[in-house]
Amino acid sequence: MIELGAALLILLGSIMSVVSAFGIIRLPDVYTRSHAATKSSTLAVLLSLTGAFVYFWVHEGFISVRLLLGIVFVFLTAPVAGHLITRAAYRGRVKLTDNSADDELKDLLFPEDK
Amino acid sequence: MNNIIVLPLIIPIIVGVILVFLRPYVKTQRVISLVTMISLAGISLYILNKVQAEGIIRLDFGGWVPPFGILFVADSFAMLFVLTASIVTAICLIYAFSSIGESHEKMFFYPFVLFLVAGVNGSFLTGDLFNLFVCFEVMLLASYVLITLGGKKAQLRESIKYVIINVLSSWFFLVALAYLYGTIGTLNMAHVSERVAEAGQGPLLTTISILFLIVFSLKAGLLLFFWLPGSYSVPPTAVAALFGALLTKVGIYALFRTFTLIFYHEPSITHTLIGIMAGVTLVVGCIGAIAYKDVRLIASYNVVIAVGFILVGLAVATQTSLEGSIYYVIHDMIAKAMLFLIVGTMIVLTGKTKIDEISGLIRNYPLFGWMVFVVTCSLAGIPPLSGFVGKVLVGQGAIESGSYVLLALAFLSSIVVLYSLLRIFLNSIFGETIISTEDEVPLKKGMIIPIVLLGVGTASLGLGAEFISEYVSDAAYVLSKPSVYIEAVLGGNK
Amino acid sequence: MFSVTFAIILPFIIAAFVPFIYRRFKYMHIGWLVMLVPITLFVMLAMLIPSVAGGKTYIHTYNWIPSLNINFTTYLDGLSMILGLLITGVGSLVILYSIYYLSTKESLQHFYCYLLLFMGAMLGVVFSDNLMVLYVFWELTSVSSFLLIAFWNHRKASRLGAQKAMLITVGGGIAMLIGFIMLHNMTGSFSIREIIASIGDFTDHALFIPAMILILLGAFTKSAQFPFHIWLPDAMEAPTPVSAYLHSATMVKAGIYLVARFTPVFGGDQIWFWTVSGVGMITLFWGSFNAVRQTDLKALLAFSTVSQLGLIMSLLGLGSIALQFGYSEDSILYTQATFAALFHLINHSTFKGALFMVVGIVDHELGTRDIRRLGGLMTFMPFTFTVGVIGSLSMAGMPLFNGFLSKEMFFAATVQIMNAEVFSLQSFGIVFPIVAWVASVLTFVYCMIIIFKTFLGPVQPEKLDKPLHEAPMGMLISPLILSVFVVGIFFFPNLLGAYILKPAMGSIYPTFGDPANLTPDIYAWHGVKPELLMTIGVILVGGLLYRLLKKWKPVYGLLSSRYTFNALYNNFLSLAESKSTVLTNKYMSGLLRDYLVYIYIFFILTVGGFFFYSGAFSSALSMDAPIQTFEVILVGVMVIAAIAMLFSKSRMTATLLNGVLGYSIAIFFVIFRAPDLALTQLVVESVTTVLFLLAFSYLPDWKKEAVSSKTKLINAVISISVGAVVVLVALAVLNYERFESISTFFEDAYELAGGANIVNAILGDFRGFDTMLEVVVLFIAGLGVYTMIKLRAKKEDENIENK
Amino acid sequence: MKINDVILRTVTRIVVFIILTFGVYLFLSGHNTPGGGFIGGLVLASAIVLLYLSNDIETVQRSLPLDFKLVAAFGVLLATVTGFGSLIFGVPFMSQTFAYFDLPVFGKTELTTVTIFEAGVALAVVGVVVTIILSISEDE
Amino acid sequence: METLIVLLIGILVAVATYLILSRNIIRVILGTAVLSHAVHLLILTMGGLKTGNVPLLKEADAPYTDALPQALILTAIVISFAVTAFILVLAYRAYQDIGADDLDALRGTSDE
Amino acid sequence: MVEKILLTALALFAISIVIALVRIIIGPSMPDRAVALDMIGVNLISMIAVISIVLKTKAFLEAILILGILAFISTIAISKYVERGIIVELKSDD
Amino acid sequence: MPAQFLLNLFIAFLWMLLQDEDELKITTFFGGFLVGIVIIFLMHRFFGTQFYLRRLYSLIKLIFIFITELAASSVLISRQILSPKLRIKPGIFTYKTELRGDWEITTLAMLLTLTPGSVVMEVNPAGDMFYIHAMDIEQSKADVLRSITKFEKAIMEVTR
Ligand code: NA
Ligand code: NA
Repeated sequence: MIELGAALLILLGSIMSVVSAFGIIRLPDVYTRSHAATKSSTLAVLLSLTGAFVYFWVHEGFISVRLLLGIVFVFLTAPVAGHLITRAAYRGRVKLTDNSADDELKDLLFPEDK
Repeated sequence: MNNIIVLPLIIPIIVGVILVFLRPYVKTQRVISLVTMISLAGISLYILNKVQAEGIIRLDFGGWVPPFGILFVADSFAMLFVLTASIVTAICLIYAFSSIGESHEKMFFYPFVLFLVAGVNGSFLTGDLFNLFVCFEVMLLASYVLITLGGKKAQLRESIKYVIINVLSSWFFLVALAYLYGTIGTLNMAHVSERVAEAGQGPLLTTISILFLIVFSLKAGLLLFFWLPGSYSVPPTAVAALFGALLTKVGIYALFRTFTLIFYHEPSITHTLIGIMAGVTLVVGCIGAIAYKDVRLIASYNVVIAVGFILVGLAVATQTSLEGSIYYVIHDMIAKAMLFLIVGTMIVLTGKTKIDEISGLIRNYPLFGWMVFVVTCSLAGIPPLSGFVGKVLVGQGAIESGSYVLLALAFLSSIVVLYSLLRIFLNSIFGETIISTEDEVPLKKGMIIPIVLLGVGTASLGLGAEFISEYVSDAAYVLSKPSVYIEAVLGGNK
Repeated sequence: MFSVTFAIILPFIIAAFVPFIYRRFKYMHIGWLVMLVPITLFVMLAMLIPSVAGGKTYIHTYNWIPSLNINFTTYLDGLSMILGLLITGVGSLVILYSIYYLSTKESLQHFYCYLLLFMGAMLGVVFSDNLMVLYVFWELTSVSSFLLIAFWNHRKASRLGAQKAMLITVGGGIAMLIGFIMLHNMTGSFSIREIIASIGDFTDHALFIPAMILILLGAFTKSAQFPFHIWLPDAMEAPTPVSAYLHSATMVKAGIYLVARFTPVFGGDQIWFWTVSGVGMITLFWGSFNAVRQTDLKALLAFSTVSQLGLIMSLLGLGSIALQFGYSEDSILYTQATFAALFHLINHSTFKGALFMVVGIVDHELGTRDIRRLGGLMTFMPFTFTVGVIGSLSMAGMPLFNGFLSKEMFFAATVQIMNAEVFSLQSFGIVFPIVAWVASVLTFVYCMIIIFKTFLGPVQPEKLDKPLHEAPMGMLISPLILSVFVVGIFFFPNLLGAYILKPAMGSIYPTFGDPANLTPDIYAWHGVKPELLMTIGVILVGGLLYRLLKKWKPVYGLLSSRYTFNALYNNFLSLAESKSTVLTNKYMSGLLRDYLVYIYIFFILTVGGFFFYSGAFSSALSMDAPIQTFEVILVGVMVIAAIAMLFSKSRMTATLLNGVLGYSIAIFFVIFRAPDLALTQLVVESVTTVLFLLAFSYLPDWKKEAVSSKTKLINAVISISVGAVVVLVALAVLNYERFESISTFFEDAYELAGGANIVNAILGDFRGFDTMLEVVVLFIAGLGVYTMIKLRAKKEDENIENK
Repeated sequence: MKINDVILRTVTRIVVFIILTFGVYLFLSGHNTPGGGFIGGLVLASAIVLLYLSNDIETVQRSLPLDFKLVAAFGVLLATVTGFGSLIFGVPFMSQTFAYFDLPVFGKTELTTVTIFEAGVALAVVGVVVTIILSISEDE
Repeated sequence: METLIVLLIGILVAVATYLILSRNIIRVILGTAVLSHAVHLLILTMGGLKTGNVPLLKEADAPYTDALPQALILTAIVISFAVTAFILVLAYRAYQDIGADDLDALRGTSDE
Repeated sequence: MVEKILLTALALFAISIVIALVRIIIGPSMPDRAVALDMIGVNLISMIAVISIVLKTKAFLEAILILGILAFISTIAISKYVERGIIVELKSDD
Repeated sequence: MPAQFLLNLFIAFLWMLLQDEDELKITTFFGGFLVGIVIIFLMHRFFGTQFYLRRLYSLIKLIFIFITELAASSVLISRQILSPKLRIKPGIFTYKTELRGDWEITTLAMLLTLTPGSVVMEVNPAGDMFYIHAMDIEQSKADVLRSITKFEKAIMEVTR
């Protein structure tokens, strides 16, 4: 029964994953896409890892430290990755989508563009 | 215990690594590396005699009996290669001492040479096909580095081609291994041979054997030699000499091993193909050897010709012709090293590379000039220098088996070799000197001594052919009787 | 037998010491010392003449490479005795002559070193019984001849002449070597004696004729037979003592010797007969024909030598027919051709040696040998003139000189051969006397040219750089001695016949019993026979032609110089060089792509070609493992990523796609139950990507490739073919009834190696050796990267080597 | 505005230790579970690479003053010399031995010469990977 | 599965070959990388796929999948990594000194 | 039942990868591709976890952590490359 | 603080020795550790500092916040992705924090990144100003400003 729960957790994760994948196609610029990647995608992987963790715990009575570590690791690094990519994008002069509202960084980084 | 036969591989590796720690101490590095190579020659000679006395020696690494583990197999064929390689390398090292320059020496030149030797020796000794691949890679990586060492434009330019082509050939090797494993299910060469014999070398196995043929031909410069002239022309002289002496020989060794031990059941296909390739190689090699005025290119195409010649012995595949090829390989390792050292020295002395820009060197450097003459005669197979015996035996084998076209091509090539090298001799060694005594670059002792040593080597190998004849005929015997090798590897434990 | 071996070895030993002695005694002409060598040897050999004449032979074997039947076997019999005496005798005289000819300013140590080298080699050729050893010395004569021709190597003509001589003679030597090997394959022996003894069983062997032709090639090239004669005139670039010694008296006789030596082996065969006598005849004619047109005395002598060698060669051919008949009264008649050959061999050495020395004297004293500048020397150089006339008349076959005797015998032999009832000689035999006669007429003409244009007629001091004077006496001794022989032999020919020629006949016809039967008495006068009439005709017609020389000389103009063999040789070489450059440059384009294309095409043709040709393809899907949907999708991912790489506009994209490929493969490693692989693949892929990025900092982004669509198409075809071959073979392999893998053994890893991870146990233990070497590979790469970055070429180094 | 890498550096500080520990674990456990000297070494190398990525060469060198060429050389030496041990004991080259020992804290522990061999492999890998990356990065 | 993977290998090989035949050195290097992927898969496939459990004795029961090809691939991976690193550096060093990443420019002056 | 769900999940993850791959191919900017690559890595982690369940083995759990580590390192490297052109600096700016 | 932990370890070790078993067991050690926790909790005032597990509790709480934020933002993004028409107005805004020190700033940045609709793009060199990209600037700005104090407090509970 719990196994089924774990499986459903995983299924949820996979759906989440497809949604976020869909997001990086649909969203208009790299910044918005990185939202999809850093959040939905991270959640998806956390879900499936948790599912696996639960499965192994229940099914084989095995507490996988490696899985736990993996979860922590993803958790720790995903936001940093998002931060780094968007920063790089901005400094690499990737444009924000046209309907973006404010841009408080522009003047600071590229004053000459005015 | 047969551990001694791993020494030709492991000693250079360990010493090479130790020399990395001794980086600043150039003199120490020189002494150690030379001593290493000389001891290796001694050890190889000892093993060779031991093989002679006790038969083929094998060493199962980790004690895992064949066909499960990796093993080294020392037979006379392998040991003759190892021995000659060690001697030639030692001599090239002496040349390097006075020519390579401290900047190279401090950039791990000696370790790289030793690693090259390790890879070469490993390739000769291994009895496992995948391990052969790994040994090839050791040798190749070392050769990659040695070609580029110094970072001159031409070196960078040619090494790219050399590396890429070799990467491709390594890839072919792995594909061939994959196919072989998929069919035969084993890697031990003796075991592969046994199973191929058991299954019969059907069309599929023959296809796979052709793939191996391509792989080793790329290494040997048999027909697929496109990488060779460029990459042998650019590295420092001592390295070029090592390459000229050693690199193609590994491919040649592998071709002989594979097509005598494993894929010998369909000679009408495989050996005919080898014969065609050898013939074409001889022809295009000859054409190349007279096409250029650059001494390095002339030397390089001479390498190609020799490969064709040696492979005629395998294509013919009688015991006599195999014996001839073995004599010829040994001769060629010595004489080619000598040729490349000479060519390099000419460039050092004159700063020029083309024969029509160099003239009359014999007036400035008489001994050197005569060495050029010796190497010319030696490579042309003029007796009693060393090329002669191999030539005669290959000829005998070719006649025995009725391979007259190959016979004709092989022997005609000697004339082209003679012509191509006489061009150097007549244009650059003879003639009016262009160097006044004031401008004369002194010919260092360290440069002429190795050349003379090799010259003495080629002469004494020719005159003293009887001294190695027992080893050579034993080697050819094992090649022509696969069962001897298989029995030594798989039959019982020693 | 010590003395023969000693004879071979001594010159080499002295040759080795010459440079040292030279340095010691700078002020003495080293020739005096060197001369002792041939004199000593001549005396030694001469002492053996009686016993050899009595039919004794001397043989001794020293082991060299016994396992290959190659041994140092010396053999002295009548035939080798002739050559031995010539080599040492003429050798002594030539060295004596050279002492005056070459000043101490020349690099004498080299000259005498080469000369001794040659002498030893030549003795080796004639005294060797083992064919391989004979070959060794044979090539050594070519080598030493090369060095002697190139003695004045600062002159380009010397170098080219030397090269030509070496290429042709060594080439012929190689052909001969094959012939020798064939003989060995037939008879199992390298010993000439043994081969002669057993050859009867092999005359029908398939190799018999090829071996014969190849050996003849060696002989013909060495003896400057048509069309290989072209090297000999160019060899005249050598100092005249060399020309006299090597290129008239001895080395060129090596081919003659070889034919004589092999007459008992091949003689009696139709092909042998026609080839030897035919080539000899052509050479005879062609040499004499060309000699007439020469204006350089030395060149004239060179062509005359060619011609005379042809004469001797043809005689040997004619004489070989005797072996066809076996020993009988009639066949003895045919052996007389051989007898004449041997006789003329000696005679030619004497008169031609003398003539060369004369020309050398003229050249040396007057600074020219161009007959257009010479004339009337008789009064100023009486001794030289005397020797010159003796030599010329002997060569022309005039009585009172030894040439007359052998020439007469030659005519007799050509007439005699028409009687033979074999080899279609009844119909074609007539050619021999005709050619012989025509050639002799021409010979007469050029001999007259030598006498009249050099020694008689008007003096032309204005055309000479030096005053007219006789040569020093020392220089004249040798030619005078030779001319004494020229005359002496005419008067006492039978002394020569009994002691020298008889045993040689025995060597050539070993089966004919007592050689005395084959040794005729030689008479200057033997009645009015066809040969005498022919000689008279020669004098009459020859005299006429000489008078009318100006009238008919334009004939030579008809022969375009473009179609001579010489031109052929030169054109061939230059064409070979230029064409080979073009050809090699064409395919060795320096472009990596081209090389790769060759390799791929070779792969497709051989592997793919054989695979289809042999019908090795087979496939069955049934044995496949099951597939899941996600696996198919992943395969799709890889395919898309791979193909997208081809179209990526930026290297970064391509690199990332490669990363995707790598990661996907890791997943397949997971699916295929290879955990260690998956781990490694993941890490390596990432590190590789990092490396790419690191390297990209130093490289420009890639531009759109300016490649023609044809190239693209070729690339695509090759790529698809390569992929297809790999796939098809792989499918066949999958369907192959496979042997059981050895890897079940490794499943006991825990007991055997104490590890539960089989892969790790294989890597660390079963195949730990691979792992060790793999680490070395990695280490070399790491160290190599370091050196590549840290060690850079200095600018000044670049310029020297890499143009 | 200058780049402020505070987030990256801070996270790296934790992450590097996780990776290092994991690397050692992979190296030690390779005998029975996936891992081994090679992978262990690669993971350790990645940790160091991560340090270089998030800091700069000077900084890292200060806290990790190693000549990685020599580390690699030492590793190779270790890997080859274990093979050499067999020569002394008169068994075939590269013979590995293993035995079980009771150790305090660790309990029944398997000790094998393979471990030394693999340590060599790991060191060589770390040394080489870092050498390559440093050499390229230091190039001007 | 085997057939599918073999087809995949074929496509990878074709792509790699096409890349290797191009003029840009980076493309060539990427080609060799793809080639190594293909060959690793090939070795594994030739040993048979999914024929047993993971080759960890404490982890799973017999039958085990063939472990030998896995070990071989591991070695091959390492070697191709070493070579790739070397070529990459070689490529950029050549660019630095010769100023071209185009192989046609690396042709070299042919003699005469 | 469980297995079916898991296989479906695997297929979904694989589809995500395909979609991300499309983003890598079409770009347009390098950070876009980096984001997509990161996403592929994360999906692969999930897939390994699920495959481990399907194959009933713990052999691949290390791979999960490794992949996490490497996806992170790759992302850093790529972003640094995009941002600065160099990924390892000789000296810090300050 | 580390002193408390060391002491705890010591107690656990002592406990293990006191059991006087045949071999050293990890379970015994763990038992000792639990005993130690109780002891130290009772005595922590003597150290003059907070009970060290208290911080652990704060940490867990922080992680919990992380997870909920992550879940919430995922849902939000999914909704936006899946909505038939994209009605978002992205943009970049700044936020000045009171937190100091690498750890605090990093944690906050990570939290903000996981907050629905926002990603921290830059931190100024002084380390007190975040430049945040918002998926939908109106909503995100409000969200961030609403929850940021909560975050800062949670972080400070752990670090200070
Ligand atoms: Na020249
Ligand atoms: Na010249």
